[in-house]
Amino acid sequence: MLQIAGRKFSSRLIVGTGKFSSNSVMKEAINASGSEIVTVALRRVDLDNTQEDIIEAIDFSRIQILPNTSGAQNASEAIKIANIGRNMGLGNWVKLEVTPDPWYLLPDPIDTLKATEKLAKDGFAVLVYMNADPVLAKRLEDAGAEAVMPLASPIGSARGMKTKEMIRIIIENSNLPVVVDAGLGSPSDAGYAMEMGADAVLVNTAIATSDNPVKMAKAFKLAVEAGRTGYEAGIIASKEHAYASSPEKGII
Amino acid sequence: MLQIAGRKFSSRLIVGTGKFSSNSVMKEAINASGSEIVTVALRRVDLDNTQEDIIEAIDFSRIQILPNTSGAQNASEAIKIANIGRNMGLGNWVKLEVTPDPWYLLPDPIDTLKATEKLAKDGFAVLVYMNADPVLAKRLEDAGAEAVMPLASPIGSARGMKTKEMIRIIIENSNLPVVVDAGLGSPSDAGYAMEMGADAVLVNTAIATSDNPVKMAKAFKLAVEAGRTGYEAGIIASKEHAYASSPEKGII
Amino acid sequence: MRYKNFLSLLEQYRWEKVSAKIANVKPDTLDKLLKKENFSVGDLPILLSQTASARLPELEKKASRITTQYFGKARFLYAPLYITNRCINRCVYCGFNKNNKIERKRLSSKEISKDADYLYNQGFRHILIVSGEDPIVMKSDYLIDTIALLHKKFPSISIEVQPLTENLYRKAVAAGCDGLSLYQETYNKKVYKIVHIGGPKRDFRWRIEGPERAAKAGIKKINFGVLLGLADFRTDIFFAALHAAFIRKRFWKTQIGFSFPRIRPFVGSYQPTVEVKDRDLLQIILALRLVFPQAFLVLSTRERAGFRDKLLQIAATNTSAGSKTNPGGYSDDSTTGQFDISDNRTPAEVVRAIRAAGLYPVWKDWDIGLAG
Amino acid sequence: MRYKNFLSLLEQYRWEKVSAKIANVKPDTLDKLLKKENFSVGDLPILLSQTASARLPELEKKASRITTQYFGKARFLYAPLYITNRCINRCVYCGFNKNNKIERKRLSSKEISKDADYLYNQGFRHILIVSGEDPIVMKSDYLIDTIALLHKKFPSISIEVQPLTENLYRKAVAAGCDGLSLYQETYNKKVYKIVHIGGPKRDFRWRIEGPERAAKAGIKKINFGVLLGLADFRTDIFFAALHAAFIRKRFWKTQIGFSFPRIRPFVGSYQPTVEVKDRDLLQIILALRLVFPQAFLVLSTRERAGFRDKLLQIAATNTSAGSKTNPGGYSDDSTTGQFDISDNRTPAEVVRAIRAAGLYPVWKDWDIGLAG
Repeated sequence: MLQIAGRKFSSRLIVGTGKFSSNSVMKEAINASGSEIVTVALRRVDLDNTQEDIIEAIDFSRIQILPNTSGAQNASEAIKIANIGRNMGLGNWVKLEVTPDPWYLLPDPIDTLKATEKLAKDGFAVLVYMNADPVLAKRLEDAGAEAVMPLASPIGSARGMKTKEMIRIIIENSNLPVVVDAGLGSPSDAGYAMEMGADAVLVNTAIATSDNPVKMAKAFKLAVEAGRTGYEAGIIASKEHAYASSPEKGII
Repeated sequence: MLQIAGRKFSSRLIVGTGKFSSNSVMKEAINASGSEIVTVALRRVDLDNTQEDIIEAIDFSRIQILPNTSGAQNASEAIKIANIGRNMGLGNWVKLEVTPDPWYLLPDPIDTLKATEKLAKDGFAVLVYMNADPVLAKRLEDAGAEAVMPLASPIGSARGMKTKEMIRIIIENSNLPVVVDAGLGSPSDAGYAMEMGADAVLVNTAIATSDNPVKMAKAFKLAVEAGRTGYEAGIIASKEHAYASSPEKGII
Repeated sequence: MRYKNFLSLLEQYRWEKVSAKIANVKPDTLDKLLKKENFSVGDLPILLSQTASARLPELEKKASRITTQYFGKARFLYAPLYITNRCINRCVYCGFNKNNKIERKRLSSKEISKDADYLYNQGFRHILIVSGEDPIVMKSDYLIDTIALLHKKFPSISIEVQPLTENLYRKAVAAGCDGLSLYQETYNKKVYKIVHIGGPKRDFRWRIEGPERAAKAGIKKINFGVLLGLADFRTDIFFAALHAAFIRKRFWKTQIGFSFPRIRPFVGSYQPTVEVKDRDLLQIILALRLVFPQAFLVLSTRERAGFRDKLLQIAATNTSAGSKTNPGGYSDDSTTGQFDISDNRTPAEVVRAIRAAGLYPVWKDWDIGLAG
Repeated sequence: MRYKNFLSLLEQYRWEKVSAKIANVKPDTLDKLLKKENFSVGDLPILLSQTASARLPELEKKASRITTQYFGKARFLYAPLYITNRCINRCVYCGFNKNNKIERKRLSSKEISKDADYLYNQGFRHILIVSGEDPIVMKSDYLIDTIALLHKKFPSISIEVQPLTENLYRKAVAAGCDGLSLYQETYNKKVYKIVHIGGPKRDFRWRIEGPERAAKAGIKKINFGVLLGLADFRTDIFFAALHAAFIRKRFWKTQIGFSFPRIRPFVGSYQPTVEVKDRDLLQIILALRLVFPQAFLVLSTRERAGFRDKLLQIAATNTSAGSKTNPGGYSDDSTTGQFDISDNRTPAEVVRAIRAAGLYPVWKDWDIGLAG
């Protein structure tokens, strides 16, 4: 079972909420995905306008909400937003996103580490969106992160596992759960990430902007299960694949 | 022409020196490569033992020496080594390498930025080895680097342009020369990097450990020229290729 | 090549040569281009050409895919809040022209709060503060105080006022301003001088350098645009895009966007010298979307309801709704607006239309923690 | 699963089960494994098996390719410097055994400098300080002062002494020590107790936890190993590798390496209980290279010249040359060494052999700026 910050989850698929056509479609898609962790941009949350609010569409009894700091361009903004979320009563989990470049929404390693240190110290369970940078993954681990979330390719690009070489190393070296985030365009992309030994994946655009988000959510659910099951069974080696070999992870 | 830190070079191939079988082979290979910039690990330099020293094998009149800080695990070590090199009389260029993980020799974004700031302030021309991280590239630019050197894949892995998605973005966004470094296993890897619009490439292992390093150096020279020429001519688009389109660089 | 500012880059270009380049695009040049996956400003003359206008369905398909990719189904709502129609400029195309005999009004903080409350209750969380070139903006803290006042309730505050000094932009940021709309109106210097007869706005340079000052001061989002109808729009849009691309390349943390004001009837007599048809505006929006996949493309209520709905579905991302273009207009409709509104639907009606199109109307896309 | 230290991980394993696993590897299990590109510690029982020993040419090809990939043609030279042969341990296999009647000597700083000068002039820049378990190491700054003294001339200083406290390791780092060699001798607890008859070394735990203390203290390179000949070497090497992998996973900045001491004739009577042939040692080195592509694999002059040259060509990366294993031995050959040297070539001769093999002998691979 997936374990993050002391909580256990049977689903290894985390879904995003930012790009759906409506709350009802989103709700149905989340159900179909089987996901137990759902991320929500704090900058979209408006408790003053409940009829339109994403939060209202999420079943808190079943789902761990993972507020994210998307939009933050530096550590201090991210820390501020995270605290606003906690003060709203959204709990102490936070998906840290620090993206100074509004163009590709790629994360800033320096301010990401800085914010992780501070938020972890302040009692947050910090799940960290990051570039596929193995050294940064280790430093985030040292800084008290609860999970690292390396990107597969830029957000929304749907280009799949373009950083697999680095993600392989992150998975090999990490003592934390590794959640592959951003850029997974198709169920097979997610399946591939799971076969490589990722602990979970996060999918947003590919589900939300599909012609049939509910069906696509189901497809990702199946692909993630297939990928994980294959990983556990032991995938036959292939030159083309950057799989780590027999999971050393299980040993140490 | 390639321009770095105010100096102009007609060759866009930088070569490394660490892995050759002898100084004489190295010397011949450098000549065959046509390279005008050669990087040397400061930790290998020993002016007390000239008969064995790499430095002795390099023709300073034709070649810009680029001492590197390989082996440094943090900013302060890198800064110390760089200064030792300058005090030896090796000039003020430095290829900054900060690699805390001795395993994959991947660079640390945080200490790399810190060392860049300090060394640039102290008058070094800093060429920075880095992960293919577009945000870090911009921050290094802001910190006063003279060139960014994103890795294609881990050092010595010979896996080629595994980070091309990110390198494309770095090239698109950078106001500095972009030198693709590490992991270029074959001449066509180097050619591909040049076609994408890289300003130069650095090659070490693939030349030094070839069965015929001199011939391989020649092959890289040709591939780099081919790649650059093709880039300037304008490569026809292909879905498989992550080329940036018409070089916006030339415009702005 | 590094240019020290946008003006020195602009000086490398001759308007006529760019126009000629756009006019002479060959069909096979366009064919080749459309095979590419990424586009850059260098491609814009081709995408904006009359040659390309025969291929709008193709452009539309690509643009629509890109928009969905980066923005999903979300579309963002904002409302303009006019705080003063006093103006010392004489711009031939503008209802606030100093010579126009209209009732002038500058809102007090109490009056601003009244309009603001109205907008908040409608659901708006993003306000665009608009004003004529009222000297009070430069001479006192009127604007800064207004930003601070509104920022108490509204997470996102943008401004569309005369170009400010870097220092004033800095103060605006500190007070909670995250966005700037500053349109050059036209990048054709000759036309610029002709239409800006008097007042500080005649200074082409002070205006064109505004975005650089704002970006330096830390304004996070900058909206570019030209007033469509003043000069050859294809050429003008190319330069606006070049301007935006320059800012993006120099100030990598700055988000850019575009607005597309077409000259609308107003109190006065100016008639557009260049006709910009709906299909032209569509082409502009499609071309900019291809070159700037992640840019905000912003619609105002200058455009008709049906056309706006269509543009939102394809490529536009932000829209105002239920706008009033006169100061205090939300609480009191006695003064005259800057221009006529074409889309008179209420915000609720606009939101319904957005939903009906399978899109998600987003009122709040900014957090108080992201500013100030 | 997270184990709080290596010992608790080790306790998950039964020696006999690992031995049985290694003994029962089927050829097709090996076939499948050899198709892979990356190997991990979990693969080591297969690679170390007798089944695999029939496939050494294949392993050799892979190992050789990997070594060239990561180390190129460079091979690194070091020299041991014995500073004391006083010892309070009674280890049956060791020439320094407290009960052995040999002349005991502890070098003064002057004597150390004399040996050091000799080694510096030979070309060495990397020194391995070796000592018996002389209580002075724990009780005074003798070791730390020696490190500091040598570090003035030699950029790289490693130590091979009894396990130290974390604090002492920290002091060693501050004085300029970057490397530690600390071999568990055997991971078989029963055998361990049998061969370590008396002295502090009987404490299995204190020794096995040494690498963790050293890594915490910031020692940059840690060398693991077992004394080949004490217990089933296939099983023992598996545990040494597990130990190294554990350290690497917990202390990600720590470089790891392996040494391969085979029991050599010495003053005393102990005979190895397990024979480790040249082809066995070759297999060990190949297997470790496949699993740890970037690890230093270190040879001593215990092995014969020709065999050493071959191992360096395939997979070993570091070698001593012209070693003396008695304190002061480089300047004065009157005392007895810890073990007999098999390769009696001078450093210059070793270097010539390295060159002749198409390899590049590297004396200096560390900078004073990297330590202390």
